[in-house]
Amino acid sequence: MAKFMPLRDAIAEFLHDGDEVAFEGFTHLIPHAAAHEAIRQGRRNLTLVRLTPDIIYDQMIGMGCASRIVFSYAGNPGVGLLHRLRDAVENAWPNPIEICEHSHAALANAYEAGASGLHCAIFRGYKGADLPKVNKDIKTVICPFSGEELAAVRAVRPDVSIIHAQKADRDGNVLVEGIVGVQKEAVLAAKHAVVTVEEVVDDLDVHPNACILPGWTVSAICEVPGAAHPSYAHGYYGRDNSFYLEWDRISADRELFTAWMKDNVLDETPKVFVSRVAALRSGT
Amino acid sequence: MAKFMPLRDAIAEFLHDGDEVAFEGFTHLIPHAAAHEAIRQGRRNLTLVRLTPDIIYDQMIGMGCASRIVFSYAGNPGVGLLHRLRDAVENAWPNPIEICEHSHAALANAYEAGASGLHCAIFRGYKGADLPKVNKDIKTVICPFSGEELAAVRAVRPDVSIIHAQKADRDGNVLVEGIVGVQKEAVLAAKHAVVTVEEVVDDLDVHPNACILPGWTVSAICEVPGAAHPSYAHGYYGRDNSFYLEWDRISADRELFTAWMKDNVLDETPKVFVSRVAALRSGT
Amino acid sequence: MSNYTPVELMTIAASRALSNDDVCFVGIGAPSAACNLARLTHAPDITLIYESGTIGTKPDVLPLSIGDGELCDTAVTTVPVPEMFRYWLQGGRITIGFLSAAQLDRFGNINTTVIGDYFAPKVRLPGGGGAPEIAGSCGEIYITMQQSTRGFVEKIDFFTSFGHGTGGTAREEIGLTTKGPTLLITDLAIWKPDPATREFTVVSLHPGVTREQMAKSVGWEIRYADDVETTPPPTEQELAVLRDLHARTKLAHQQPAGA
Amino acid sequence: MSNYTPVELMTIAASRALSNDDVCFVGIGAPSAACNLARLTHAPDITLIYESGTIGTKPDVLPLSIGDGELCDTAVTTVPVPEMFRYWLQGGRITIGFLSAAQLDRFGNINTTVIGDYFAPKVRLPGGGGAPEIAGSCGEIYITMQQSTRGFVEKIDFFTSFGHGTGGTAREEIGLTTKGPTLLITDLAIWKPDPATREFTVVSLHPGVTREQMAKSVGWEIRYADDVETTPPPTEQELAVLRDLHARTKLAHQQPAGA
Repeated sequence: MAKFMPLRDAIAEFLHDGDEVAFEGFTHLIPHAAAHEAIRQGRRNLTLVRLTPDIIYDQMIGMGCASRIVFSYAGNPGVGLLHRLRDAVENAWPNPIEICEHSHAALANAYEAGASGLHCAIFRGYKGADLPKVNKDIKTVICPFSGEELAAVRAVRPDVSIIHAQKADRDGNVLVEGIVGVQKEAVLAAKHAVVTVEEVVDDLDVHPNACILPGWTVSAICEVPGAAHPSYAHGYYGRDNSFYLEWDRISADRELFTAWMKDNVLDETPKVFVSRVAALRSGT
Repeated sequence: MAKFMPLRDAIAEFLHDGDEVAFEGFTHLIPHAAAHEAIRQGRRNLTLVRLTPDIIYDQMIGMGCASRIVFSYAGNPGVGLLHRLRDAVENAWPNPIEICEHSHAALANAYEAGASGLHCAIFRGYKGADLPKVNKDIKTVICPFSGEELAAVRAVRPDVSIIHAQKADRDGNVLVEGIVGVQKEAVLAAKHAVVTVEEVVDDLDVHPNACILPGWTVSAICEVPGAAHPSYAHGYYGRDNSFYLEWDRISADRELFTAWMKDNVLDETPKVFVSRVAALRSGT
Repeated sequence: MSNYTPVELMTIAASRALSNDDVCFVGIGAPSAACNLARLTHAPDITLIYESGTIGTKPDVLPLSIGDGELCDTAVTTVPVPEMFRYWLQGGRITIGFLSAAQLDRFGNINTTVIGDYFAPKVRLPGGGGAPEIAGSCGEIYITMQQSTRGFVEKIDFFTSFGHGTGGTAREEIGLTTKGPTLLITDLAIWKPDPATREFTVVSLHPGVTREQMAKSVGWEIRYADDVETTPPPTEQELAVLRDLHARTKLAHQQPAGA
Repeated sequence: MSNYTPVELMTIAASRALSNDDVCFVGIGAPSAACNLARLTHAPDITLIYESGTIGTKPDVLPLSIGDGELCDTAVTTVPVPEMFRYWLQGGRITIGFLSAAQLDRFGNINTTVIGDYFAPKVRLPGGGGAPEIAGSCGEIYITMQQSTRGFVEKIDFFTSFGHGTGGTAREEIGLTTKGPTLLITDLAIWKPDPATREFTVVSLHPGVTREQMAKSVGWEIRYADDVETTPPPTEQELAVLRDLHARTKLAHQQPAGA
C-alpha cells in the first residue's frame, strides 16, 4: 500500500546499492528529481534499465551510479549522442559499464512479460540483426502452430521501478496520462515502485479506462511538482527542448559536466524543480 | 477506411457463410443488433468466436447459423445455462456443433496474439486441467530462460469481428469506453471489422488514452442506437437484467424459442433496438 | 440469532475469512456476496477485482453478471480483459480467488465443464471461464458451494481446474507454486485441507448440523479434524448488512436499470 | 526554383513518395519533416505514427523528440509503447517505415549501433531503438540519408537492422515476408533496389548533381539505372510549406514551451 513520504526518504528506503532499477518515462514524465536524489545519496553499482537512457541516465552514469545498463536507444532525442554514456562505454569513465542492449520492441515486450509474471516474452523481431549475437538475453522459440521462429527475450523484473506521474489521490491511486510509455509495465514488473507526482488531489476525476496504478501496487508516493524537468508533464508544463540542446554542450566535457552536476544536483534539493518548470507552464 | 453504411448492407458485404466471426463484448456492448441481422440474412456454417457465448450466440446457434464455436464460458451470466447451446451440443439441434473450448485467459491471450500478428500466445495456464487433452489448439512451449513449461494457444484471427461501441466521429474513429473487454483485440485481429455505434458525432471529445479504434482499422460503421440490448452501453443505457432472467424461460423450449425469434428478430429490423432501451436510459 | 438460512451463514462465514489487505478475484453468486459483505463490515479497504476488468470496485448492489455497469462505475479503474488475465491474475497480484463447482472432489479439484463424457456429454455445463488460471495463479483459493451428493463426488468427470490433484505434493509436482484450495465453506460446514494429505477435512460444523446430515450430503467418507468447532452464527450486523445488500440487489435486477 | 538546399530536396522528394493511404512509422529528423510536408501538401489524410504511441498525429511544429507533447495533443489516440510495437507495428498495420543510418551498405543494411568492435567500440552510437523491427514489420522501408563515404560503406560494422542482406532472396531466406528497403533518398539522388540483385541503383539524380560528385560520396562502385532521370526541383509550394514548418519548429524549440 502506497506510503506518502518525502522523496529523500523514499529513495533511501527503496533504492539500494546494487539494485536493478528502472527510471521509466518515454520522453514524457521522466523522473529526473528522483534520479537526482539517487545521485545525491551516492547510489553505486546500479543496473539501470530504460528504453531510452536519455539525459537522466547520462547524468547517473557520469556520476558513477551504474555498473550495468539495459537499454534500446542511447541518444539525446533529436539532438545527438549521450556523451557521458559514450565516455563510460568507450573510455570506462568514471567506471566501466556493462551493456545489455535491445531493440525498443524487445525491451517493451520484456517489461510486459515482467508485469505479466513471466520470465520471457516472444515476438517477431531481430530478424537478420546482430544484437542476438552479443546479448545472451535474446534467444528463440518455435511457434508450435506455424513453425515460425520467434525472438524470445528475458523478462525485465526490476528490484525497483521509479516513475513520475501527474496525480495521486489520497488513497495512493496514481494517474499517468498522455504518452504513457512503459510506466505501468515497469511498475507492475518491479518488486517496489516509487512514484513522484505533480500533485496529490482528493479525486482523480478521470474516465473509466485511464491509466491508473492502484495504490496497493505502489510502495511510495512523493509530491514533487516539476519533477520531470527537462522532460514534461502533459497538462502541467511543456518539454524544455532548449535544455536538451544545452545538455549536448554541458555533457561533452567532463569538467563542465562535473561542475554542472555539483551546482544543479548535489547542492540542490527536490524543491528546486518547481522553479525550473515555472516558465514552461502554459494555459493547458 | 471505415465506410458508413446501413447495418443490413454491412452484414451483407462483410459476413459470409463459412466465415470465422467474433461478435465481441464482455457482458458490456454486446452487438445484438448485428447478430440479429446475420440471423435474418440466414448465415450458415459460421465459426463463432467469443469468450462468453451468452444470449447472442444462444440465439445464433438455435437459429442454425453456426457449425463451430470457440469459447471459454458458455453460460447466461448470473442466471444459468444456455439452453440452445446445450441443445446443439447434447442433441445436435438444430444441427451438430463442433466445439473448441478454452479458458478466459487462453482466449484473451489468443485474441491478443491475433491483434499482434502472431500465430500463438504463451501464458502460464491450464496446469493440471483437462482442456489441453481435448483441444488441439492448446500446446506447450518451454521458456528458454527459466525452463518453465508454459501453455501456448493458437491465435484467434477471425475473418470478421463485429462489435458495438458508444460513438464514432465523422472520420470513422471509434470510441469504446467502460468495460472494454477484448473488443480492440478482436477488431485488430480480424481481416474486417463491422462496428455498430450508438451515435455518430463531430468530435469524440475524449482524453488521450481512451480506447479508440482509428477509422482506417474498421471496415464499416453502422449507427444503430440501442444495438447492444439486452446488454448495455455505458453512458447510454443500463443492462436489461430482467431480460437475461426471462431468456432462461424463452430459450428452455424449442417452440417458444422459435416463436420468439420469429416475432422479435426475423420480423423486425435494426430500428427496433432504440425502443427496447428507451426505459433503460438513465440520467448518466 | 437463529433466524438465518444455511446459505446466509455460508456467505457470512466466507466473508469472515477475508481481510482488509486482501485482493480478491470475485466470481458471481455467493463469492460476490461474501466479498461485498466483508467490504461493508470488517474489511472496508479490501480490493475486489472482477474478471471483466474492473479493479477496486465497490458496487452498491450485487452484479447479476461479472460485468454489470455498476462494477465499472464504482471501480478505481477498468482494464481490458487480456490485461486483467496477464498483468493482474498471472502477475501474481491476487491474494484470494473464489471458485465454485458443479462437481468437487475431496482434494478440491473442480468440474464445471461436463457431466459425462466430454465429447458426448450428459450435461454440458458452462465450462471454466477464468477458473483454470484462477486456480493456478491466485495466492490461495476459497471454494464456496452447497453440499450435495451430486456435487461432492468421489471422482469428478472432468478436471476444469486443479485443486490438490491426488493430494500431497501434487501441486508442486506439476509446477504450481501457489497454495491452491485452502478453505471450503459450505451451507453446513467449514473445511480445510489436511496439511499432509491435502484432503479437505471438516474443521467446523455450522450450528445444529450433525455428522449424519453431513454424511448424507457428501459422496465420500468424510474426515473430521480432531477438534471440530461450531461455526459462530451470524451476528445481527452481519445478517442485516447481507440482507440489505440482497434486497437492494433484487430490486435493481427486477426493473429496467433506468426506470 | 533553384534557391534550395540539397537536404530540402531530399525531404521534399521523400514527401512525394507518400500517399494519402499510407500509414507511416515516423522517425525524428528528415522523415518527420517529409511525412508532415506530405500531410500539409498532397496527402492530407496520411496517417502518421510515432513510436512513442501517438497514432494519427498532426503536429503543427516538428517534434524535437519522438514523444513531444505536440504529438499526443494532436493524435487520434495515444497507446502504451508495448502496444505500439505489438498491435501496430508487429500487427502489420504500417505501410511505410522510415529509417536512417550511420552506416549503410549497397543492400540497404543499416548500422546505428557501433563503429568498430561491438565490445570495444571506436564510436558508441545510439543503437537500434525501433529500427530492427521497423525493418522487418513495415510493408516497405524508405531510407533518407545524406551521402558521404563515411556513411555509404562497402561493409557495415554491425547489422542493426536488416535490409536485403547479401541481396537477392536473402529476406525470404530468413523468413521475412515484407519488402524491406524499396527507396533510398539522399541529398544527391534517388535510389531503388535492382529487382533481382536488390542492390541500390540510382534512378534519379538531383538537378546539377554529377556522377563524379556521386562517386566521391559513396564507398562502393555505384550502379546506375539504364535511364537515369533528373529529380524535379522543389515547387514553390513545397518549399514554402517546408520552410514555414521549419521556421515554426525552430521558434518553438528555442523558447520554453509555455513562454
